[in-house]
Amino acid sequence: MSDLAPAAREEAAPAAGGEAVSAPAVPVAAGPVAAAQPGARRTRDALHFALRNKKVVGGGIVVLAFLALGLIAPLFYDYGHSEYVGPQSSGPSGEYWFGTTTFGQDVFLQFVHGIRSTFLVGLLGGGLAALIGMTIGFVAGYVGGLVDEALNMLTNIVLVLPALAVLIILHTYIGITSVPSQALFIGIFSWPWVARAVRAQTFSLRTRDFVDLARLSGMGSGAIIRREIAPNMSSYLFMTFILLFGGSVLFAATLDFIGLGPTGVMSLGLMMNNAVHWSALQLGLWWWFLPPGLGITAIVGALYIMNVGLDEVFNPKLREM
Amino acid sequence: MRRYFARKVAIYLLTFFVAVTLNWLIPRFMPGDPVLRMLTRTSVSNPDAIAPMREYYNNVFGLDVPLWRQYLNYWAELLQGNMGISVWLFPAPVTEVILDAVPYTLALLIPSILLSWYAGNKVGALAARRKWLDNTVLPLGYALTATPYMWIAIVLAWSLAIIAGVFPVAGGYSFDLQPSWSLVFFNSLIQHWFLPFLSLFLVAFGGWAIGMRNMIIYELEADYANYLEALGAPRRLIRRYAFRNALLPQLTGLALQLGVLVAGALVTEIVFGYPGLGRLILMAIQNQDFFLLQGAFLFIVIGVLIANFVIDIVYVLVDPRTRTGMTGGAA
Amino acid sequence: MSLRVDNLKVYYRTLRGDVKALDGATFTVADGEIMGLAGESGSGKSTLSKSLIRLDTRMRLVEGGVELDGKPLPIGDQDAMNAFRFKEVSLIPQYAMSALNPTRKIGKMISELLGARGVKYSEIKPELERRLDLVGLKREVLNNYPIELSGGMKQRMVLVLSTLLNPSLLIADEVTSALDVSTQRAVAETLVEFRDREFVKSMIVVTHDISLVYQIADTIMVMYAGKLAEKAPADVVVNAPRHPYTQLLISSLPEVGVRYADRKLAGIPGSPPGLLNPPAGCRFRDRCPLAFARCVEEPPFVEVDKNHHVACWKAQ
Amino acid sequence: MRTRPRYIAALFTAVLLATTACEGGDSGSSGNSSNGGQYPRNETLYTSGSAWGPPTTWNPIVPGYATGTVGLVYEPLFIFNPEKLELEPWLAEKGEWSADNKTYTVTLRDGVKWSDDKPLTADDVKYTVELGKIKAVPYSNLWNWLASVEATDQRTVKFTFSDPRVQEWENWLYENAIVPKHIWESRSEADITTHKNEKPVGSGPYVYQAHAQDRMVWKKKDGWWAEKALNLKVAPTYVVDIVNSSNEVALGLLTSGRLDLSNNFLPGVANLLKGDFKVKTYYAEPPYMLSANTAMLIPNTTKAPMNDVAFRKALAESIEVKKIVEGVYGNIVKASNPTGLLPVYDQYVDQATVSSSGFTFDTNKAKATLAAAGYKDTNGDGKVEDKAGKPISLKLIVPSGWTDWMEAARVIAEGAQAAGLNIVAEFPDAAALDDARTAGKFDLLLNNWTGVSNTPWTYYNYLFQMPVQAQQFSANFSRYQNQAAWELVQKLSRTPSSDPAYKTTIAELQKIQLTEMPAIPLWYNGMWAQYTESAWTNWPSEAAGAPKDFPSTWNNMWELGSIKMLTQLKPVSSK
Repeated sequence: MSDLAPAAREEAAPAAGGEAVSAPAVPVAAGPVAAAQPGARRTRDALHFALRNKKVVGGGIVVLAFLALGLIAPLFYDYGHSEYVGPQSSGPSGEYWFGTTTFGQDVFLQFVHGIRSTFLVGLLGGGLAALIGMTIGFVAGYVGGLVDEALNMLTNIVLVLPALAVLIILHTYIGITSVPSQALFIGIFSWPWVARAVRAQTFSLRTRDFVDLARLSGMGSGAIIRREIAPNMSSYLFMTFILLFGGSVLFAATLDFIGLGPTGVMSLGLMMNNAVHWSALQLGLWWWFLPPGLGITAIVGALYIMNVGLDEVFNPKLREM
Repeated sequence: MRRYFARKVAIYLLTFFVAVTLNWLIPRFMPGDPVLRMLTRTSVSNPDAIAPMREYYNNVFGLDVPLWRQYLNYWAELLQGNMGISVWLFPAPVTEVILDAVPYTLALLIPSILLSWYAGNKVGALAARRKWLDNTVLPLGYALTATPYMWIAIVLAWSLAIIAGVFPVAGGYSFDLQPSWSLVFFNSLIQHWFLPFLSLFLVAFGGWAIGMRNMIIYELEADYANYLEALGAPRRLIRRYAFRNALLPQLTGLALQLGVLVAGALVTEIVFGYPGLGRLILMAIQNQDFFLLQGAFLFIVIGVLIANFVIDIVYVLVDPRTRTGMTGGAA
Repeated sequence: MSLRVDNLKVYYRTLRGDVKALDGATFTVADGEIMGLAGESGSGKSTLSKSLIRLDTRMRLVEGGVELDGKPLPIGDQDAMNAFRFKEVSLIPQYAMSALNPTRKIGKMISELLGARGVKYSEIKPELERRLDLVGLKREVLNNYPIELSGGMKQRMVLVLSTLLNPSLLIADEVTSALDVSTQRAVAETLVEFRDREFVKSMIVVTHDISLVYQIADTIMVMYAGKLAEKAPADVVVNAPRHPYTQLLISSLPEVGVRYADRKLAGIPGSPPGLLNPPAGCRFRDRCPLAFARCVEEPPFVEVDKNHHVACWKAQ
Repeated sequence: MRTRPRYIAALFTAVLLATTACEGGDSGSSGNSSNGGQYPRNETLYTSGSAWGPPTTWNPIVPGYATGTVGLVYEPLFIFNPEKLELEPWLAEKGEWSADNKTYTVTLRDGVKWSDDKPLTADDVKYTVELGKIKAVPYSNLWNWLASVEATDQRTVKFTFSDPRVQEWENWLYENAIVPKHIWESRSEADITTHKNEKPVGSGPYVYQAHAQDRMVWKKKDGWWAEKALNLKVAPTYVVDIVNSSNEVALGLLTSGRLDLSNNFLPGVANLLKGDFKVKTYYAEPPYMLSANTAMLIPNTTKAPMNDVAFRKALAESIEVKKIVEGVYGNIVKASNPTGLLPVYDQYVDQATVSSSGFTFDTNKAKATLAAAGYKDTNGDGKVEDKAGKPISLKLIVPSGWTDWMEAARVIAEGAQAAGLNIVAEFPDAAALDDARTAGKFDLLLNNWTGVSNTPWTYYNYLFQMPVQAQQFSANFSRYQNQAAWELVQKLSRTPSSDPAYKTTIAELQKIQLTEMPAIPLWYNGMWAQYTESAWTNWPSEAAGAPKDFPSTWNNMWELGSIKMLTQLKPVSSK
């Protein structure tokens, strides 16, 4: 569930044709327009446009609102999300905003706890995938040669393996019982497209003057990647992380839904799993299964829309569209 | 071009090799013992029976030879299409169990992948052209692609099958039918197929639509588009070119999305009680049926590899750059 | 008079306000004239060349007018302008390497483009083939995809295509910057030849390479900070420039023929003023060794000699 | 490139057209159209709740066979009547013990035939019993105490015992089906347990009709022996058993009238009964279901502190079973008697012992019991430490996906926590749990492998079986060792029900169970059964005059009388 369509674009050409194909190249950040401006002004500019971009602001507000809800709301409850506190199977009411489960658990409380897990798995899973993907992409793209070949092979293999199937297998053997470990496994299998895209980007940046200059001045490869190449792709990397975040969230929801989620913690996928298993559909307990899906859709959708907005911010050509 | 394909095939073969090895490796070094499973299943209460039965099942599952032999046997059997015997559905061969389920999964996957790709690209291209369409398709597309597959399945099952009663709630075809080449049976198949298909289609459609919309916008900023505009070419021609060029990354995207779509199909099947691979995998997990799980895993890997290869071929057919770039000659 | 530009002002819209990238240009290009257009980046030369054929979405025509062959060119109106493009005004873009649709065979693309412009491909094909011969391209390239052509081939292909309908004005934007020296020369010569054969009436060659301009251009116009600085016959500009900026520009080159490649002029201290709120008066005065009190007034772009226009108080 | 999209578009339209055409048409399948291949609704019984995987084997010897293989196709010599607690002759006409209980003679009914028209004879019975000499056959331990079997004539089989375990034998008699020698004898020893046995040839009322991934279809055969011998006729021409994809899907099928009998655990069914869904259960009110087996909390007594009876007692007192019954199950189960004996054995429960030694939920009492036994909270974390002052941390495992048990486990853990016992619920995969249970690598788990049978002996055998081995496959998962109790269990096995010692032995075992608590009985799992009357009526029910057979299609329920349910059903007359 990682890379949704928006990502396919950045990925584009290297996937099929290798370098020989002139790509509908990675559109962001490294473009001449952005590069011509000094760093501080670029950042200021980006911020300026970001705050005026409806997509970025709207998406950001939705995401932050959910984050705040997940962080704050559980603090107001003196009972746990699994406790039987109310009447069984009752619809939304003033006391139980999202109604109660068939056992009398508070759906709203489960929902806000689920949002916590959602953000956690998104941050950790997306973060890890970004880290792996970028590291491999940078190294492959900068070092080149045999290292590139080997990493490319690795990337291609992981890319073709269907991640869910692999995770199911791994789960069955190892057992994944906490959100961080779930995020870890998701991260391990979501990075390949990032690695490819970053590699292609690095490839093109590697021959730029400022990188040559840094190399001549005796800077090490690691430092060059960190100080010269990465900052020039920072906006792109940030957007990549957003996509990975959304992908991780969806992936985790899928795992939770088929019962491979963490135990003892509430997640939105688990809520759906519970609702389905306890016949909420047949018994008409819509308040049990609609909120978690809506929550995921809202968070991930808002992130994706933010991503398009950021794309417009970082890529001035698109602003007028 | 030959080099291109040779490279691709090499990667696929290597992936296959890794997948098979991984698949073979993991259960053998992880806790869990299929023999014990069978002994538990048959509820042996006679202590004397345990040792001989253990030996017997070890033999049935091919676990009574050294590891390296097991590995070679695994390959040998696999190449003959034999993936061992299911523990959960003992004594049914894994291949047989899987082959019974695969048609259903493919019937969901292939149409939903192709149609969502086609329709998504068309609509996405249209959206890039018209502001009002863009303003509706874009949010809808993002909402759809951000929707978890099972949730859309849940909503469809709840609203259309349970509340409205327009569609059946479970099964591959009506339970009062025997398979036959009749219209009634065909209708029943389609009815049971439609909702799972629709949920897969919708989510994927959203992704392709916004993907195409964004791609086109980038393509319209490409040099060739600028040049054509400077030469006064009408927008229509430029858009046509942009669409076609935008299709290529979308095609690559298709290869990338296969795994995700397969995952979507699995959870969708579970929601709709559709008798495909998804349910089989779920049961295999719950019953720790390693052999069945391995079989299903390999099957998915092979399926994805084949699909990738097909996409590679199509890519070469539609993108002259890969074709001519490799042969180096004019057509 | 082929091209007449009158007090043309084209600004870029930005968040902080208008960037006055082209702030009042008045000049003419005669029939048969190849005019070289030089200047640092940000001098307004690209803005000028772009606005003559297609304003991009951020550019705004503020005032001024353009006449081509006596007819007004509606450069502020994208749709009206379309009728003139290709047929009257044409462009060889800087990005000639990637100007051709990568997924169409070249001939097919040309035929589709012509078809869309109401020209029959079959009728023009013989002429197209002749011109391909002329630039040394095999006719088979029409059956090729752009990727099958080398950089130089693509450059020539674009040259042929852009001039196919015998436009009155051709804008060649940095046509040689991506080519090696020998190819550069060939392209430059082809430009002259096309003019000589009257495939195009007049030409504006935007370039960084003064030596190239010097070789092929009849006149050279130098821009600085959104204003015209000097326009004169090529040898006059190189050998006897009047504007201090042009003088510094020429003298800072070790010898003619070395590219200055869009770098800041090492020999001139300071940098050009921002064009968001440019100071009144001569825009070069902060860096000008000859600056004096009057320079706070804006110097007009006047003819100081025959065909020699300069915007500098000292030159008058 | 130009033609491909058009082709896809055409395909797309075709599919859309087809689907919309279907939407407009007959959405259900309950219509009375007589199209080829359609099972007539009023002759077909739709069931579910038994099969969880595609039908893949019809071999009655090894568990895992398709629903109804034993019961509808293969039949035992006797069936058990749980209402009267006695065996009823089935394939056998009668069975008699010799005076010294050393031999048992079975007389077969006359005229019983296999579905291939060959007669069922004493040889078939002898053959079936002797299959037990193969170690891989689940009932091979029969031969530990059975000496020989001989067919004295066509219809008579004589069993001679080395150790006459009366109760265990009677259990065998109804739990195992007779297979046709003439078909099975050609199979190798390995084949006996691995053969799929497609198109099974049996003596029962149904034969194989068809199967698919998600269903098993049986068709009534002509001339079932019981029609003449017992005047019993199975009503449905077809039995379609739907493979469960999940309980909630079964619920959907049930409420939409596509299912007649669901033996699924349907959460929330209590609501459905109140609502207008035309769903019926055995009882009209709580617990709605008959009790099928006892859900027990199994402590691993080889580990501390579970090896301490005081600890087990406190644990039992900490569990609020009522909360499980009401909260988790919505009252469709009953709290268990402290003895764990199922309601059918009520007559054997020694009420005096129960009231003196039974346990009840009382958190404070649990705390007191712990304190008295030396479990104190020494580090002040609110949870007691063991006697040595080390923190206790225990895991209660139930299979992932068993949603009701998962909830129940949470409730149990909650109760224990409240009493100061640090117990958390965990949900490994079902099979991983099996492994843990078999190998004794667990702290606490839930198990319910003791259900209705001909005798409480099965229950006590389950609790006390010895010797305890490294791997326990079917009984004594607590690994509780009590030689005295085990001897009583063996004694019980040898005691005929008519013997007064039968009841007193059971009472003695109850006492040991209540004082020693090798396992903690919690609630009676229901014999989940929900039926609709849209096509069939006269379902089993508590109502006067209604059939009392077990309304279940679970494997091994057929021989507890469910097969008779099929003979009682009445089709709703078609208009």
